[in-house]
Amino acid sequence: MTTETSPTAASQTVEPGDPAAADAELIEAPRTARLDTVEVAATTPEKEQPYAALGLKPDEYERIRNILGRRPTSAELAMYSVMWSEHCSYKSSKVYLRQFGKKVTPEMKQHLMVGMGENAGVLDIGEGWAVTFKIESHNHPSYIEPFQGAATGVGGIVRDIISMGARPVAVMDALRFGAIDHPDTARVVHGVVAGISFYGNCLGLPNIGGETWFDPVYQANPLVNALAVGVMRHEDLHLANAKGTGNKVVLFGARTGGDGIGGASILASDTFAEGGPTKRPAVQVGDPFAEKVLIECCLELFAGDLVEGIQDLGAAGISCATSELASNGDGGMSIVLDEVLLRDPTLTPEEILMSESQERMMAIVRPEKLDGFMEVVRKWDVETSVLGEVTDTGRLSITWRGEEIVNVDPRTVAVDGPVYERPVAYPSYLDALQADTTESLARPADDAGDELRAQFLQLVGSANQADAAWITNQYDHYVLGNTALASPDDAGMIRVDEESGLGVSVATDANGRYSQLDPRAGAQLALAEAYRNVAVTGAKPMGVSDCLNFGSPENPEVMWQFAQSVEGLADGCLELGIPVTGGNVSFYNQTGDVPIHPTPVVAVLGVIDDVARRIPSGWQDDGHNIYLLGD
Amino acid sequence: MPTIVVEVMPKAELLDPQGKAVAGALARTGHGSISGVRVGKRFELTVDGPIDDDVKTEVAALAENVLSNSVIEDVVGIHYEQSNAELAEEAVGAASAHHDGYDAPAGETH
Amino acid sequence: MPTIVVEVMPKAELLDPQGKAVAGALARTGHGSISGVRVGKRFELTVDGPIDDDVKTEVAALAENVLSNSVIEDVVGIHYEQSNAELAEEAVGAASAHHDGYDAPAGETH
Amino acid sequence: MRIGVITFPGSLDDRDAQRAVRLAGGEPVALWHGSHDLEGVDALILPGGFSYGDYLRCGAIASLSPIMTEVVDAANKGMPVLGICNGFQMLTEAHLLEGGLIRNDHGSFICRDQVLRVENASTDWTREFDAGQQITIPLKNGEGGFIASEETLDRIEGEGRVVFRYVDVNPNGSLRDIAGISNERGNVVGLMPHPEHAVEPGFGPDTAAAMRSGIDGLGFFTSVVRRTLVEA
Ligand SMILES: Nc1ncnc2c1ncn2[C@@H]1O[C@H](COP(=O)(O)OP(=O)(O)O)[C@@H](O)[C@H]1O
Repeated sequence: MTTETSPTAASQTVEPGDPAAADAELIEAPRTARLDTVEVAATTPEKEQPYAALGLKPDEYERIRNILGRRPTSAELAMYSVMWSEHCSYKSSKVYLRQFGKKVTPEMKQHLMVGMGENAGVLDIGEGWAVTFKIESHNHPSYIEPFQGAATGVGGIVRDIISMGARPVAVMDALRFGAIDHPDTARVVHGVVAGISFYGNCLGLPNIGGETWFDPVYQANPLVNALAVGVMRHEDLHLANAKGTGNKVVLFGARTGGDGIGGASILASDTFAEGGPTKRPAVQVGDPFAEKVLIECCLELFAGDLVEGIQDLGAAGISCATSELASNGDGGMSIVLDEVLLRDPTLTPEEILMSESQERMMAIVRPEKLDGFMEVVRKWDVETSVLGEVTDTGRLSITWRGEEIVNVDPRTVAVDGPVYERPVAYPSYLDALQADTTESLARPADDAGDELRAQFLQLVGSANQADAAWITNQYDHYVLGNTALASPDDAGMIRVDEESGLGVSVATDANGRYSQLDPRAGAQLALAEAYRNVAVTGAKPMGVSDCLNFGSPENPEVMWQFAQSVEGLADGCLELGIPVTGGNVSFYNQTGDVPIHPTPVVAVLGVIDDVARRIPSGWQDDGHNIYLLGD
Repeated sequence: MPTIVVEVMPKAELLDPQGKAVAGALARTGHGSISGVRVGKRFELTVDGPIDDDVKTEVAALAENVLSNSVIEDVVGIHYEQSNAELAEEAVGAASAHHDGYDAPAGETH
Repeated sequence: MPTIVVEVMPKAELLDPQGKAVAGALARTGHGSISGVRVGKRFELTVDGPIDDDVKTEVAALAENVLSNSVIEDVVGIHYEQSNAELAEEAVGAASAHHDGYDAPAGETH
Repeated sequence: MRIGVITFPGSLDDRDAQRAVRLAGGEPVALWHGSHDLEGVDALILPGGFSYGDYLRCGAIASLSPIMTEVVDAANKGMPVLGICNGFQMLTEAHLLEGGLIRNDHGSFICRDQVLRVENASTDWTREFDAGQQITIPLKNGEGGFIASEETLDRIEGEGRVVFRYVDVNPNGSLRDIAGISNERGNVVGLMPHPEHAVEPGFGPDTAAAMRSGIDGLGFFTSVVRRTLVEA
């Protein structure tokens, strides 16, 4: 899971020295007042808690109190608030996403080794090889700080791939920006492209494709969707679970700092407020070098069979990793939070739990393998600390300075969050929009050669028809030496096996305008286009990952668009016979009340038994014939 | 030609990968006495005319809006070339003011 | 914690594409009064112990050999956190010395 | 013929360099930056990448690695050493080669198929080429602008130590279009473009004949492999 926050937040972020800080009891109080332990919470039910500022609704807060049978401690409140945020809990989308798991035939499951719900889906591509891929959004951070936002977007999706046990082998990026001539667009475009270039190139992952689209609807809400592909041998598959009582819980990678604290919930729950100067929240700064070292370190740990379970840290940081690992495993875990290596020693326990510091991983390690584990992390100069161990208590218990500050059933944090069936409404504007066809446009006069010429030039001069080379030239597509196709081809292609030539091909597509007119058909058209782009390279499409970018789920018209899109996509996949293996939902993409066009970005991955037989999109030789297929 | 120096550092609360890498290298090569490193930028601007108040206002704005990115960086110093007499005066003033090690290393003016 | 600042600039006679790019951007956005920009680095080193002569010698060597590459860069300043009295004294001394705009902008010590 | 390829933290093209050695008929030996052991190799490659994130200065932190002591020693004794991109930057930081590499004049990372002219075909790494020959290999860097003082430039030009020059496009603002240079003896060569990405048909630069079929980079590796075979 990567970190996704909404820019809004801005106005709610508490900065040191800010008078607002006085209200933000959760963040400030522990520095001065006594620790809010489980014991204290049990005896002070009346204490007022800033749940609303953390993005929780009154009934959600009530529910937490019911689950615990007392009020939550401030640390527990921090955990629930981030984990129950839209971004982490999928509370508005869950009821729809289930279709992806239901509308499947046995044939579609044939090659599916890991389906939805894990960090990324895994497909069996034969010859003992498996491939994992996923696309994820980093939209809001990329508007606030385009370079770091986009960079950390790449970093986050790559960690998802590593946590499956795979070696990342390629990245792609699907981008949407505002009007090309808007004064702010240059800031966003160049920052985003430079950030992706910096992080991806520095990680040594070839960029094999993507999309670039300009439309004023994305002006204050650009879309930065990053995709990563990884490969592994079947036996290297790892899952995020904490099994085996007594096994150690180990945090390794970068130190924990005050990055994007509260981002996942305070920030992701609201929409971007208009007017007034934007006060900017703390952003995460990416360190691709640290991530590159982490990749090599993890692969060596996997090769040495030194980890039982592993999870990347993204949004909701340690809150997410501990509660998810525990929920997916034996259910119990005890953590000594003081053991977390800090970059900033003044962090409070709540902040440590919520920090979104990048380039961190959490592993479950057998005690007898801990020495071996430590040897590998030392070789790679990766800082590591043992936080605690797996227990059979069914509780996630976290202590700080010797006192218990969290004692929860981890499933209530990570799995059984709220689920909403939000109201849907057919958009009031839609019939008029659909009726407004080209029929009503004036026809050129018979002698309108000049007019047609001007229109033609306008069309070919459009930013959306332009060559993307100025972007793709900033991306390394040679590194690793296995790139069989990349820009300007319709799909990227990577050789997986250097002996046999076995490879995979990936394309991403979406068209927000089609989706605005008809979200169901729009999603299917995106799927069909990505499917075709993979098929024309000579590869056989095998699976789908999707990133669903929409406005606010609290807007019934947006929710209708979402419902239509998911249904369209699920039906389309059923028809084509390929499963959705995973993906990501990004809501609250809007400026004020105006949502973006629904933009379901669909990635299709296909397999080819020998990349030498790939078909590029360019002319290869003189004298070839040209055929048009289809109608 | 008159020179203005603008100093920009990564915000203290954010990760500074560069500083971290340099600190690591120093530690590995036996310079254990250096416990932390942060790396920022130092701009030298040359101006054609004299450094009057207009120029100072302009540079202060540039420093905030162009030379630094306020989301992730702080302008920690702007030094105008001054007459030596002014310099001396300022330093004497500074001598009686409080100096904070991190925010304003010796000799910083803002 | 005691802080030491090391300032490094690209050699005056060599290209500085970064500085050129900033200067170009300033000129395009109507800041014609800035005629030149050079971009260098500013390191803040924190040391655990006091800044004694050993530390100073060590840092001076680090500045030359690690923090800068003498083929393409110059160390233009090393500032140790000093007592305010020292600061004042130095500034008074500087007031009687020659100041060259480029090599040592106001407040620089080496 | 054993050619060591050194992996530094942040090296990216190390496995590509190993593949290139293999395709050239040599035996690649993976070496680790933290060791002091060259494992008896006959030649060395410092591969491309972003060692230590390219923080501080490109190649600077890596040039302080333990193994660099042995690299400098071996280079001074005449062992063929090739620095590709980040490896070239390390060689300048270690003062085995003159000048320095700075940010591209246009400020962006650039990845392109680059035409080079081989100016000196008598170094250990260019023997298989002809002087004046044009080759196309990928270039990908953010900080590839070669700079040195006028005096240094005149000197290395005069001594025939400019080994490669950019043709058609100067992609990064390098002075005098210099893409790569050598030491006086001709055993140490550094260049910004990537020969190891142009060694295998299907994965190299486009050529007039077919897409991605360029293998002009192979000559770098066969130059060393064949010479040592002859000597052996
Ligand atoms: N942001 C991007 N990142 C990587 N590749 C991109 C990006 N934008 C466009 N491309 C690549 O540029 C090429 C042309 O893109 P596009 O114009 O969208 O193609 P088409 O119109 O054929 O779908 C494709 O190979 C695509 O993968």
